[in-house]
Parts: sequence; structure tokens; C-alpha cells
Amino acid sequence: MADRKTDIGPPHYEKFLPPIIKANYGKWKHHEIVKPGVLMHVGQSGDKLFSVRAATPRLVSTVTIRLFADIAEEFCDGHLRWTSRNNVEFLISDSSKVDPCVARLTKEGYPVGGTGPGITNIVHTQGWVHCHSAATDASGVVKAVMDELFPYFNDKKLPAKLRIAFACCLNMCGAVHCSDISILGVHRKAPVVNHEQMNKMCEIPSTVAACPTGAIRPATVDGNQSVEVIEEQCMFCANCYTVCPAMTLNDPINDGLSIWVGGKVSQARSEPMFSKLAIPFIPNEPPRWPTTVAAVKNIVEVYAAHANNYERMGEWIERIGWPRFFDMTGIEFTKLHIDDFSHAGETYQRSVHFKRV
Amino acid sequence: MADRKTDIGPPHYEKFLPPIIKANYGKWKHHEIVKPGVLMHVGQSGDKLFSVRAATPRLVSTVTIRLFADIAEEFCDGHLRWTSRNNVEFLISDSSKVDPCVARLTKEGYPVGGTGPGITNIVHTQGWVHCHSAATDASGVVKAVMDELFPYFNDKKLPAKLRIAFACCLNMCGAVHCSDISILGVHRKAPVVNHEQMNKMCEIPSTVAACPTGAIRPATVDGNQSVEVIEEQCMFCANCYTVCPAMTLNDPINDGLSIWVGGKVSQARSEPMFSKLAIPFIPNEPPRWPTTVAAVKNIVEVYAAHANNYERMGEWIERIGWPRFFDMTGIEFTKLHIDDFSHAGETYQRSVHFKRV
Amino acid sequence: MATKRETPLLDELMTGPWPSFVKEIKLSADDGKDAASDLLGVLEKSYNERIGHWKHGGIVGVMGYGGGVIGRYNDLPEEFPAVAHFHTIRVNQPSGWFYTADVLRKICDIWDKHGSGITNMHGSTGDMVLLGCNTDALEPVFAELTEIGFDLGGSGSDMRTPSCCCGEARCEWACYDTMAACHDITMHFQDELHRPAFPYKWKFKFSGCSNDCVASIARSDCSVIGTWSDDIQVDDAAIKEYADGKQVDIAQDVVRLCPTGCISFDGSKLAIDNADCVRCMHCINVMPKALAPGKERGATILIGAKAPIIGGALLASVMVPFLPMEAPYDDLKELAEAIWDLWGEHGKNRERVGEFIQRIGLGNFLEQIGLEPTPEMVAHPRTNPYIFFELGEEDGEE
Amino acid sequence: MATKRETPLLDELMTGPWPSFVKEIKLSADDGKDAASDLLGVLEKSYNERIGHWKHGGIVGVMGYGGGVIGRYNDLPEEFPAVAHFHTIRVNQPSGWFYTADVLRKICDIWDKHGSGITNMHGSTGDMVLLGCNTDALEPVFAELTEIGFDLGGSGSDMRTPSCCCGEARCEWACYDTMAACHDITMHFQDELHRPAFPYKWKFKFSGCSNDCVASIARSDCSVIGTWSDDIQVDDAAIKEYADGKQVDIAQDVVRLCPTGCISFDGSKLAIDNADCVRCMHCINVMPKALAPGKERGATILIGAKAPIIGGALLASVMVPFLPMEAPYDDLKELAEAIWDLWGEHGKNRERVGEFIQRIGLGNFLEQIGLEPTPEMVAHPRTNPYIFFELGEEDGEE
Ligand code: SRM
Ligand code: SRM
Ligand code: SRM
Ligand code: SRM
Ligand code: SF4
Ligand code: SF4
Ligand code: SF4
Ligand code: SF4
Ligand code: SF4
Ligand code: SF4
Ligand code: SF4
Ligand code: SF4
Repeated sequence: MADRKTDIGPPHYEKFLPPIIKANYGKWKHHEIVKPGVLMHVGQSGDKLFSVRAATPRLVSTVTIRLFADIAEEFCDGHLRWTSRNNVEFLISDSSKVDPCVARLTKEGYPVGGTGPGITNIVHTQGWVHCHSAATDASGVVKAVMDELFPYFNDKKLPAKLRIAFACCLNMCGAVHCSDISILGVHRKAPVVNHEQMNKMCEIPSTVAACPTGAIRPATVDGNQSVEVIEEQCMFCANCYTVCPAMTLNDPINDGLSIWVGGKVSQARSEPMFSKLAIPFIPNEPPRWPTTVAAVKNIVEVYAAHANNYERMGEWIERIGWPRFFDMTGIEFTKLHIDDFSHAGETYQRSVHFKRV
Repeated sequence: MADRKTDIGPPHYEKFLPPIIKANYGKWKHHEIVKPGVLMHVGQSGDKLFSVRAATPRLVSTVTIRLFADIAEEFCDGHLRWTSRNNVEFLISDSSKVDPCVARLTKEGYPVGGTGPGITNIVHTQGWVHCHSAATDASGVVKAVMDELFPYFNDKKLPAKLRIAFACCLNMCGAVHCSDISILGVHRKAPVVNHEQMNKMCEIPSTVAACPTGAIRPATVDGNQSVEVIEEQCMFCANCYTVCPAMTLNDPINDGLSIWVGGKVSQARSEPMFSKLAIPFIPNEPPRWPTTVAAVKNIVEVYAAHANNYERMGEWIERIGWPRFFDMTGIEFTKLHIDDFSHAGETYQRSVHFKRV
Repeated sequence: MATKRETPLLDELMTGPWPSFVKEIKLSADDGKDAASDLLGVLEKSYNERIGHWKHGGIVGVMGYGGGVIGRYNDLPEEFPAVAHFHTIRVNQPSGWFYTADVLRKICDIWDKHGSGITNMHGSTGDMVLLGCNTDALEPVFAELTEIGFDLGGSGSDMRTPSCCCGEARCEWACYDTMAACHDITMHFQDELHRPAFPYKWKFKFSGCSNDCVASIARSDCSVIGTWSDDIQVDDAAIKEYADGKQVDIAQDVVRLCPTGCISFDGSKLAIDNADCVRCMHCINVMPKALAPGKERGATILIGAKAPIIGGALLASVMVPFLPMEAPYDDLKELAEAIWDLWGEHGKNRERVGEFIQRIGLGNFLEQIGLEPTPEMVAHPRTNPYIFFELGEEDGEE
Repeated sequence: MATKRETPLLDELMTGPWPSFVKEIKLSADDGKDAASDLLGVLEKSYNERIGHWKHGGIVGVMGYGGGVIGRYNDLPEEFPAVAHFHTIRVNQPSGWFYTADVLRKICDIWDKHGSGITNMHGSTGDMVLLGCNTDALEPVFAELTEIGFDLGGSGSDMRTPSCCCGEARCEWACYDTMAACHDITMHFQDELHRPAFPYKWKFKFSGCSNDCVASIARSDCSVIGTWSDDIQVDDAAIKEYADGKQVDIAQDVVRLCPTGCISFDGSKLAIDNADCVRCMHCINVMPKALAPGKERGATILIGAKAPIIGGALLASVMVPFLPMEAPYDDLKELAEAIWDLWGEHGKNRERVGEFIQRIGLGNFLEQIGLEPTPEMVAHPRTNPYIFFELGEEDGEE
């Protein structure tokens, strides 16, 4: 135990940088997208670095990581990196190796793409693969959606980058609150309380306090110290469940997905924007979630047909106005779309500056 | 009593319309500002109506109203109206009477102006003339400010309309929450409770409930059922005083004025905007409030020198950014400028899209 | 004869180019009004001490009415007996504040007889405010006012005196007859105006276009703003004149400033992409001879503006995107009544309707008053995921 | 050898052009991992029943650390014994997610030996996530990881694993060395990373410019976004080339889309009014060969982003408008520590710093951490008049 190593932190990144990056570090001049999935960065020195970006399902086996290691060794002296959106990039300094590398990745089933104005990998979360809180599966929905949108990953261009994010519950571990399109797992049934376990597994006062709407109150049920939920006051946030395992919201019929649009993070042109509700609920339809896939595709296609160049989803909708967004996509606008949370009033239309359908 | 008339409502406006208006009602074609304070409206018929707009102090004696009646009879068959900003307008159909009417009004001390891009009358309230709630006088400040800004009423042009509003307490009976420049009376001392009168004059529970910050709690003081105020929690809104006369905030030293900028109501170009805090506090300085007058004048002059045509105060500030507004006007930015009320977070700068000084 | 008081501080406000309210009070004092004279005294005292001398009003008014009078008492009745009582009477102005010399004199006669001779032309809600009289004077003033065809305005938790811009009477931009609508609504709801029965005040204001010359979107619980549903009318010949003239730089002053960038101009012809226009009025304001609102006219109805007390100021928000405004304005009346019913039943004491809607949620509010939700009512759909799903039959609970 | 399970539903996700996570789990199962095999079984069941089968995690971890492991248990341990425990280990990635084939294989060796063979490359916070192992495996995995130079990431109420864009390593726009900063901060705050002692989680993210390729403004309590304080660098010759070329329509794609309209272009020369520029990056993004960030570089520090639970999502807000980002980043460290001290003492349990600031007020917060308020920190000054005046000496109480 004396030599137990702790707090060593991650290894220094420098160890893993290819020589061309070390030589040009901080001295890049410009870049271009040579073809879908292939970036060329040019240094002030004139050096050229090619990055070949391949899709991954994020959930990868060690078998596949070893495959990537092999490919990296074959084409770029073992140098690779992952991106902030779960793609893998092979860092090639010898231009003649670019096409073979692309071909090999394609053959292995890890297609190359995701650069420029189009759709890249979906930031997502655990779903039924690992999380107790999930209202849906994550990887399955992502796979089904990306199969359908695949042309936008490696071939077809969109007006601008279109970032999709996915989270399986309102904790939103994917950045779904600020994405062009977000898919979010939602519960629609108030928590079911396990009255026998309640007092053993949870602190009742902190469980009561966890509810933002005050829907939970202490109660004695069948002789157990427990809590009761005022169902009409529940907005299915699952904060109680996070704090107390004895209150589950998971439900096979009433769990499902919602679709959000128009968020962004980058500050290019417009300030960052939150995603806004487009479709409040779609049932879980494993294994291929056809309704969700069709809904996402519809939004992408309407956007693709109508937005201007460089116009992100949210910028486009701001330009045409929400009435026309709902009209053009054929999505129904309902009471549920109208905010009723704490700052709801800030979302009401407080001018006549709305655009007509 | 049998013939007591009630609920007859106001007289029908038609009785008071001059013939030229009756003839062209709903059929005006366009207008122009012939000279400061004189509008010419042209009907589809070709008829021309001249409106001569004169300043009033709003608080007018019947002596003066009779004077206006005489003037109206002399120049326009007795037809006149007031505007939504307390100016009086003489409605003349005979163009030859315009100049004499202007001359007469000027001579009587009711100068003509207030049209087009400039400053018109100040919307204001009662102040020490009539209201129990006032932190300052209304009419006096308005008079002092307008004396100083007078050139902008009848002579000098500004980039756009500049609307000033005044209210003597946070009830804001003038539309100070949406004006280019607002002057607002503020209290800075927590209410002083008259413990003896408290229980006689007020309902204690509703007084406690009236406080938005929960600063008031029931207490027995010197044997009286009363309330106490937690001073640090008081934000001087006077809502308790509105509900309960036994809690006064009026204070000779700590009452005074604040200055707000950048609000608007019209939807021309930009959506309506709220006024924002520029100067948190200026002491009451009767009879001519020199510090307040100078502060307002400074803002007007900086705006006049830098804004583009058609750019209202708020539009100008939005374009140049708040850092530059404070820099250019020399006004100090302090902690008090940062919102800390219920939606304060919505006012934080949540992007890097700020302009540098 | 009114006492002559020394007012050295106030006298400093007698000079300068702007008309002086002190002069006005003196005019009344010199006209023999004791109240005016004492008011000068009180005010001079306030100017010296930097504090007001008015007390909270009690409940005073005219018989059968719950509003229209603001009670006011002085805290130094011995020193200033003529303003010991100093109530104001709110007189409902005629639509658009049009008067004749004749009728004004009649009002002056009444006020000279019973009151201080001092008025506000007008109060910020729009009433003619008769400023300062004794409790005894209230009934006679009321009786004489009704005799000449005037009535009181609102105060307290009632419908307040509606007001409007001059609209079609003198403005080429009015998209509906604001004065007619204001008068009709005022007359129709006389009971609501005179007998406070709401949770709090309710204000109607009528503007003929989105220039909003009565500040309705900021200051009224129900703001009726004229607009159009077809295309802006363009007079090509007049555009050409503007283009040739010197006063307007069409590219700079119009095209560039259109908030949606939907105007194009090739040097002689101007084209508007009306689908993108938000009817802000700017282009029309700049070129009134060449541009005009469309022909299909009506109004947008917005609900819920108010000053900050106590939850913070609100602008009104869209409730009906487009309503043709034709007499007898049944749609508008029904809307108001539906809202009053709901707010009357569920609103808290001193809760303005704008706050009430925020508390119960706009979606629930619409459902209760029977309006379909539409995207025009929101700046954008919700961003938070806290949806109160209401499960229906088809959702089958387990 | 892992059990072979029938997975007809999951098998439908083996087809299609996008790489299949089911294939990945099967690869591990075929590679002999019982856990992978049982995971397929659990998941197939979930696909059938439309419900998850994981239970709330208990407190599991490695000795001396409070974070880095997410405990997870299956609710059908008899049916799926190999995933009865199925904890994940968060391994702190190297800055910028750069690896070599070599080091990846070493990690695979460890995970093949002790775990499910399944990973997430990477988790949404940025960690390498080793997905699923037994409680017993935790210490050995940890020991072997440290042996090859890796350590755990964060979880619970601690500093979470910082992450950064590739920055200067591969991007011409990086305004500071994101990877160096990320590494330095990670190393400096190892204790805060491993031993939860905050009211709630704290995330650092580093982006080299306002394109924000790690979504820092939306997803981190402390977002460090590269920027510049002088003028955009313009290469006139390169502008000319863009103007002559076909790919970019400078007027349409650049000038028109600049959010502040501060660019002008006469057909060959481009001029930027830098005083009005908000450093949004758009023009630079469109013409990377001709435009570049200024030479005086550093970062804007923003505080307080978070997902919606529970008060609603927040974007980070400006705390330091411009900070030169030079090693050893003392200013940034001091800022973080000052905030941690205050939030640590006064923050509520599970209150993110963004919520904390809103609760106590940004003004008070600044005062406590010793920063001067500046107008860059707010979109605009307050609109409500509810000012907590603090009377000083000079204000003399009566
Ligand atoms: C590799 C990566 C950073 C990393 O360290 O991993 C990266 C790399 C680049 N980004 Fe990014 N961005 C990366 C995630 C992001 C993200 C984060 C995210 O999506 O979660 C954003 C914010 C997205 C948002 O706003 O929601 C992002 C917003 C941008 C933008 C702004 C686009 C816009 O107009 O809004 C640019 C500029 C551009 O594309 O012109 C940009 C530009 C670039 C450039 C061109 C920078 C450069 O000169 O090298 C790189 C290639 C872009 C491309 O793929 O077309 N990058 N970029 C990330 C790749 C993710 C992937 O696998 O697809
Ligand atoms: C007479 C009056 C209406 C009434 O029924 O009483 C009126 C009359 C006109 N207004 Fe107004 N406005 C009147 C109060 C307002 C108000 C209300 C207020 O100030 O409280 C506003 C909203 C102000 C705000 O946004 O804070 C108002 C915002 C406008 C605008 C929009 C200006 C802008 O660019 O934001 C226009 C258009 C313009 O001036 O080009 C306008 C235009 C006009 C026109 C040109 C309309 C017309 O064709 O007749 C009238 C003459 C304008 C002038 O004086 O230059 N009027 N106008 C009011 C005169 C008040 C006064 O005595 O000075
Ligand atoms: C006379 C007048 C001011 C003036 O000098 O013109 C006035 C005077 C008073 N207002 Fe007002 N308000 C007057 C127009 C307004 C307006 C402007 C408007 O109507 O366009 C507003 C802002 C718009 C709004 O309604 O929100 C206004 C917002 C208030 C408020 C705050 C209401 C709120 O919901 O925020 C109060 C407080 C209250 O109601 O308890 C208030 C209360 C008062 C009281 C009754 C004082 C009180 O606490 O009881 C004042 C009596 C003063 C006096 O002694 O004469 N007054 N008040 C205006 C009415 C004259 C008229 O009938 O024409
Ligand atoms: C693994 C990961 C998702 C993934 O599949 O990638 C994850 C998984 C969990 N997150 Fe997360 N979060 C993960 C990144 C995020 C992010 C994204 C980010 O960091 O950029 C967010 C949104 C940003 C933020 O911090 O606000 C996020 C916001 C949450 C929240 C809501 C926190 C809030 O303040 O709103 C919770 C709830 C909680 O903390 O109790 C949560 C809680 C959880 C828990 C621990 C579930 C819980 O209730 O205790 C999840 C464990 C799942 C499991 O069984 O493995 N997770 N979580 C991500 C961490 C991997 C990594 O270390 O790289
Ligand atoms: S989003 Fe919810 S269900 Fe999904 S991983 Fe995060 S906490 Fe778990
Ligand atoms: S899910 Fe959310 S709203 Fe519903 S009871 Fe739990 S904590 Fe309260
Ligand atoms: S603003 Fe305040 S002090 Fe002035 S009249 Fe209105 S209620 Fe009275
Ligand atoms: S003035 Fe306002 S904050 Fe202060 S005690 Fe009274 S109601 Fe409360
Ligand atoms: S609101 Fe419109 S219609 Fe009414 S007076 Fe003003 S400009 Fe004319
Ligand atoms: S009314 Fe406003 S939005 Fe419409 S075209 Fe004219 S300037 Fe543009
Ligand atoms: S954030 Fe900026 S510096 Fe970092 S990779 Fe993206 S574009 Fe380059
Ligand atoms: S960075 Fe953005 S704001 Fe600055 S000049 Fe370029 S486009 Fe305009």
C-alpha cells in the first residue's frame, strides 16, 4: 500500500501528439475540408496535417479500440484522437495515406464524414444500457436516427452544421438543452412510491424538499413512514427519484421521447440558444423507433429545403418565426408547448413583431 | 333622487369634432410637420388640417383652461384637444390662422413644439402636490428638467423621438418602465412602523403578506399587536405602505430620485423595451433639482451627439453596448445596477457578444 | 379671498421657458380659491422639508359608485384648513380628448364653484382630473357633471377609464376606429367602471397602429393595437418622389432599418416581402406619402401589461393575433368577459391579470377562457422539459 | 465462454450504415466477456418490455477517492448474474483526447482482464468510460491504470473531469493553449477532483474560441472561451483571392451575416469596425485564409452553466471579460478558489454555482469574491426598481 499511486492525474497529452502537431503547435495557418470527413490543416510552416474523421457508436468494445489502434499504426504511426462528439480521428501527415485510410475505415464499418455543414455524431447518454433513470434507450435511438440521416453525415450538405443530442431523462447528460435537434426521454407518470422501502432507503425530509413543485408530502401509508405524491402537481422531473431510489417513474407505456429544436452553443453570428419544444411526446418503439426517426427526418428535411446558407436551425426558425415552423413541419402546436415553469412569462409574445404563417 | 343620473358615461366624442375632421374621418392620406409644433394632415379629399401643439404644465387652473377656450374660439371655432402627453392641440382648418395662433400661445407662455424627433411633454404624476406615497415632487422636477431641455421641444432636433416620463414612487403611475429617459422617485429607508396605530389602521396578516421579500413579520411591540421589519430584507418598494398607512417610508434625507434609460413603447423597428437603471440615486434638491437636471441633460447630449437617425435611446444603447454607454456618459456602474430581483439571471451576460469600451 | 402665502422656493419655479405649474396654482389662488392658496403653503413646506404632507385616503366617493374619487387628507389640517380634505375627482374624458371651448367652460364653471380650480389635463390613465375638493363637494360636482353629460372615471379594483389615440380622427395610419371602440367599450361596461368588483384594476387602451401613441402595450391590461393582415400598400409614384427628393435616404433610413430586412429597393422601385414583415410601422412612418398599412385591417389584442408593483413590470402579450374591429365589438367584449369571469373567480386580491396568467400558466388560461393556443402567442415554445402531461384515454395507464 | 443469447430485437440494430453498438457488445461477448453477454440479455429484455433494469447505484469506489466510479446494480441478478454489479469507471482522458495505438492497447489489456470489454469513448463530460465491472475489480483496475499513467475522473459533488477542444494542437483559431490549461487545472486540483467536498458538481471546460467546440458555455460551471482584445487580423491579399474565387460571396455570406453589421466591403477591400465587433467568429470561420483572431489573445471566463435540473437550464455568464491565459494560470485558479470558498460555505446541497449566484445575487457574489462589477457582466442593467440600497456614512440617517 505504501506505493499506492494516487492523484497522478491524466498523462500529459504531449506524449501522444504526432510530430507534425508538435512542430506546428499554435502555429496553424488555415484549414480546409478536403472531402467529407477529411480535414486538412496547413501550418505557417507549410506542413499539412490530414485528419480523417470516422463515426463510432461511442459504445465501443476493446476489440474495436484495438482495431483503431491497428489502423492508426498502419496509416499514421499510431496517432489518433477522439473528438468532442465521439468520432475518432486519424492524424495523417503523409497525404498519400489519406484515401487508403478512408477506404479501410469504410470497409470496417466505421464510415468517414461528419465535417462541415451537415450532421455529425449524436452526443448521447446511457439509456437502458446502464442508467437507472432512463425513460428510453439511448444507443438504440441514436443508431436508428443516424441510419436514416446517414447521407447528411458523409455526403449531402445542409445549410449549416446541424448538431443532434440525445438524453434519456431530464437530467440531460447529453447537451440537449442547446442543440439544433434534441431527442429527450420523458416520463409521464408520477413516481410510484415503494412505501415499505421508503423509510429505509431514503431520508423523507430531503425527498420532500427535492420536489420543485411541492408535490411530495410526508404520509403514513399502511403503517409505514413514507410520502405521498399529489399527482396533478407532478411534472415528471424525477428529481425525487435521483434523491430517493424508492420513488420510480419508469413506466413501459407512459415513458417515451420528446423532440426539441433550435438550440446552439457556438457564438457564430447569434448568441447561444436553448432548444425549444417541438414534439412533446412520442412512444417508445424499440427496436427502431420509427415515429421518432420520421419526426427528426421531417424536421431536417424542411430545414434543409428552406434555410439559408450558414443558418443554423435556431437562426432559421427565428427568421421565419415559430408560426411558420409549425406550419411547414406540420407539427401541432398545443398547450404543452407553452411554458409554465418559473420564468414562463418571459416566453410570451410581448410585441406584435410576430410573423404570420 | 329619482332623477339622479348615473352610468351615463362620457359624452360622445363626435360632438366635439371639428367639421374638417368629421369630413375626413378615417380618410386621411398623409401628414407632415410644417414646423416645430405644427402638424399638417392632408385628407384624401385634399382638405388640410393644421394642429398647433402647445406645452402645458398638465396641472392647469380653470383660469388657463378658459384661456385655451378663448384661443380655440379665436383661431379654430372652439375646437381643441389634449394629447396623450398633456399637450394641448388647436385644430385649425384655415391655414392663415396658424401663425397667429402660434404667436398668441407663445405670448401667453404656452410655447408650441413637441412634434417630430425631439422632446415633448413629460408624462408625470402627483408628487408632493397630492400623493401620500411620493418620494419627491413631480411637477417641480418636470418643470426644472423641461426648462433645461426646452430647446429640444421647439427647436433642436434629436436623432429620434425622446420620451421622458416621471413617477414619484415605485407604483410608477407615469409610464416610466418604458421610456427613453425616466426619472423615478425612490425611498431608501425601510418603513417606520407606527406601532400604536398599526392594529387599528391595518390588517396585520395582509400587511405581512404584502411584502414581496418577506421582510415583515408580526410582532408585539410595547404591548401593541404590530409588525416588525427586517431592514436588510427591505427593498423599499412601499407595497406595505400602500396596504397599510401605519408604515411610512417617506424620509427627508433618504428619499430622492433615480434615472432610467432606454425604454420605449412603440414597435417601430424594435420591440418595446423596458427602461434600465442608469443612476440609482440623486438626493432631492428642491426647488430646481440641479443634479437631476444635469444628469438628464448629460444623457440627452451624449445621445444627441452619437445616435444615428431614427435611433431611439434604447436602440442606440443596444447598438453601442452598455459598457460604452457608461463610459461615454461618465456614469458609474455599480453593484446596484445588477438585477437581483426574481428573474435577475435573465439579465446576466450569457454570451461573449458584448462590445468593448 | 385666499390667504397670500410667501413661497420663495416655489417662486423659483415661476421662471424659465416651460409653463409653470406654480403659476397655475397661483392663478387659482388669485382667482379666490383658498384650497389653491393652502396648497401653495403645503407645497412650500414640502420644498423646505423635503417630504410630502398628504395622508392615505379613506373611502370617499359618490353614492352608488365605488370608484372615481381619490380621497386625500392633509397631515397639517390646522395649518392648512382649506386642504384638510383634498380629494380628486376623475372625470371620464371623451374619446381622444377632443373638446370644444364651450364644454370646457362648463366644466370650469362647476369646478370653480365647488373645487380648488386646479385640474390635471389629464391624468396618466386618461381622465380629466379635478384636483382637490372637500367631501361635501363630491355629490354636487357629480350631479352637475352628469347634467352637462359627463360621468366619473374609474379607480380602485374596477375597469379603469379606457383611453385611445386620436386614430381615424386625425391619423392616416389608424387600422381601426380607436375612438369609436374606446367609446363603445366605455359605455358598454359602465357597471364594471363604476363598481369595483375585480381582484384589481383593469385598463383598456386603444392604439390605431403599433406606434402605440397611448402606450397601451406597457400600460394596459387589455391593449388593442391596430394592424393589418394583407400587404403594405405601396404607391410607386410616391416612392419615386421620395427617391428623387432629399429628405429620405431610402436605403439608409428605410431598407437598412427594417427589423426583418424584408424590404428591397433598386433605386426606384421598392418591394416588400410581406410574409416577413412584422408590421412594425417603421417604413410607413418614414414615408407616409408612399406607404400605408394594408387594406384588411383590424387589431392585435394583447393582455396583461402593468407597472412593476409587485412582481415586476410586464408588457402585454398576444392573446388574439388578428381581430377585425367592427362595432359592436362583440368578440372583444366576450373575450374581456371570459377573462373577467376566470380572473374574478381565481385571481388573488391585488393580482393584475398579467400576473394571474403567469401564475396559472398561459396554456391553462387559454383552456379556461376557451381560446385555442397558437404559436403567435409565444416568442418561442418552452425551453424547459417540465411538461405537465395530462394523460388521456389513449395513453392507458398500467 | 460467455452464454449465447437470442436477441431478435437488438439484431435489428445490426443493419444499416451507422456503426452498431449492438455489434460492439456482441464483439465483447464473442471475445468471452460474460458481462457483455448478460448485458445483451438485459437489453433485449428492456427492448421487449420497454423499461430499464438498472437500480440506483450504491457507494462504491476506490480507496481514498470519493469519485470516479458510478455504482450500478441489475434488478434481475439471478437471471443476469454477470451484470449483477455493473459499475462504470471514469478514466480521466488526456487533454484533447489524443492517444497513441500503444497506450490504447494497454488500456484495453486492463479492461479485458477485469471488466466487460465495453467502453464509452467518451462520456459526455469527457472521460474515457469503462463500462461495467464487478466491485472486486475496482481496486485492481485502478492500480493498473495508475501504473500506465492514468487516473480516475470525477463524479459526485466534486470537480468533474475538465475537458477542452484540441485548440492549438490542430486549430488555427485557438486564442490560448486550451490543452495546456486543461491539463494544468486538472493536475492542480487533483484533490478537488477526487474528493467530493463541494455542494454539487463543478465542471471546467476550455474552448479556444467562441465556436466553443466543447460546448462549454452550455455545459460547464466554469467556461473558458478564447478571445482577443485587439483587432481581427485581415490579410488583404487573401481577401482579394476570396473575392475573385467562387466559394464565398463576401457580401452575402460575410458582411450581411455579421451580427453587428460592422464589416464593410467595397468589392476588393474589407474593413472591420472592431469597436463594434463582438468576436463571434463568423467572418473568420467563413474566410479562414484571410481573417484571424487578433494578436492580443486570452479568454473570457464565464460561470454557471448547467442542465435543467432543477431550476431550469442556465448558460454560463461573463465573470471576467478578458483574461490573458498564461501558465500557471494563477488568476483563473484564484478565481475558482474564491468561488469555491464562498459557494462551499453558503451553497445549498445540490445547488450548482449558477443557481447559487442567482440566489444570492450577482452583485453580492462579486462583492464576496472581490471582483469589481462591470457592465460587461450584464446584458443590461436592472429594469425593476427594487434596489437594495445600502446606506453609507454620507447618507446620514435621520
Ligand atoms: C474536432 C472538434 C473539436 C475537438 O476538439 O474535438 C471540432 C473541430 C472543428 N470545429 Fe467545431 N469541432 C468540434 C465540435 C464542435 C462543437 C461541439 C458540439 O457539437 O457539441 C461545436 C458547437 C456546436 C453548436 O453550436 O451547437 C462546434 C462549432 C463549430 C463552429 C460553429 C458553427 C456555427 O456556425 O455555429 C465552427 C465554425 C465553422 O464550422 O465554420 C467550428 C469549426 C471547427 C473547425 C473547422 C476548427 C478548425 O479550424 O480546426 C474544426 C473542423 C470542423 C468540422 O468538423 O467541420 N466548430 N464544433 C469537434 C468535432 C466534433 C465531431 O466529431 O463532429
Ligand atoms: C398626438 C399623439 C396621439 C394622441 O392621440 O394624443 C401622437 C400623434 C402622432 N404620433 Fe405618436 N402621438 C402621441 C404619442 C405617442 C406615444 C405615447 C407616449 O409618448 O407616451 C408614442 C410611443 C412612444 C414610445 O415609443 O415610447 C408615440 C410614438 C409614435 C411613433 C413611433 C416613434 C418611434 O420611432 O419609435 C410615431 C412614428 C413617427 O414619429 O414617425 C408616431 C407618430 C405620430 C403621428 C405622426 C401620427 C400621425 O400621422 O398623425 C402624430 C404626430 C407625431 C408627432 O408629434 O411628431 N408616434 N406617439 C400623441 C402626442 C403626444 C405629445 O403630446 O407629444
Ligand atoms: C392620478 C394618477 C397619477 C397622475 O398624476 O396622473 C395616479 C395616481 C395614483 N395611483 Fe396610479 N395613478 C395614475 C395612473 C397610473 C398608471 C398609468 C396608466 O394608467 O396608464 C399606472 C401604471 C400602469 C398600470 O396600471 O400598471 C399606475 C400604477 C399604479 C399602481 C401600481 C399598479 C400595479 O399593478 O403595478 C398603484 C398602486 C396600487 O394600485 O395600489 C397606483 C396607485 C395610485 C394611487 C391611487 C396611490 C395609492 O397608493 O393608492 C395614486 C393616487 C394619487 C393621488 O393622490 O392623486 N397606481 N397608475 C393616474 C390616474 C389618473 C387618471 O385616472 O387618469
Ligand atoms: C456517463 C454520463 C452520460 C454519458 O453516457 O456520457 C452521465 C451519467 C449520469 N449522470 Fe450526468 N452524465 C454525464 C455527463 C453529464 C453532462 C454533460 C457534461 O458534463 O458536459 C450533464 C449536463 C451538464 C451539467 O453538468 O449540467 C449531466 C447532467 C447530470 C445531472 C443534472 C445536473 C444538473 O445540475 O442539472 C444529473 C443529476 C444529478 O447530478 O443528480 C446527472 C446524473 C448522472 C447519473 C450519475 C445518474 C444519477 O442520477 O445519479 C448518471 C449515471 C449513468 C450511468 O449509469 O452510467 N447528470 N451529466 C456522463 C459522464 C461521463 C463522463 O464522465 O464523461
Ligand atoms: S440522461 Fe438521465 S437516464 Fe440518461 S444517463 Fe443521464 S441520468 Fe441517466
Ligand atoms: S417527479 Fe419531480 S415533480 Fe414529480 S414528485 Fe418527483 S420531484 Fe416532484
Ligand atoms: S407614482 Fe406613487 S407617489 Fe406618484 S402619484 Fe403614483 S402612487 Fe402617488
Ligand atoms: S417597503 Fe417593500 S420590501 Fe420593504 S417592508 Fe415594505 S413591502 Fe417589504
Ligand atoms: S397609434 Fe398609430 S393610429 Fe394612433 S395616432 Fe399613433 S400613429 Fe396614429
Ligand atoms: S412595417 Fe416594419 S417590418 Fe414591415 S416592411 Fe416596414 S419596416 Fe419592415
Ligand atoms: S473551439 Fe475554436 S479553437 Fe477550439 S477547436 Fe473549435 S474552432 Fe478551434
Ligand atoms: S467576428 Fe463576428 S462580430 Fe466580429 S466582425 Fe466578424 S462577423 Fe462581425
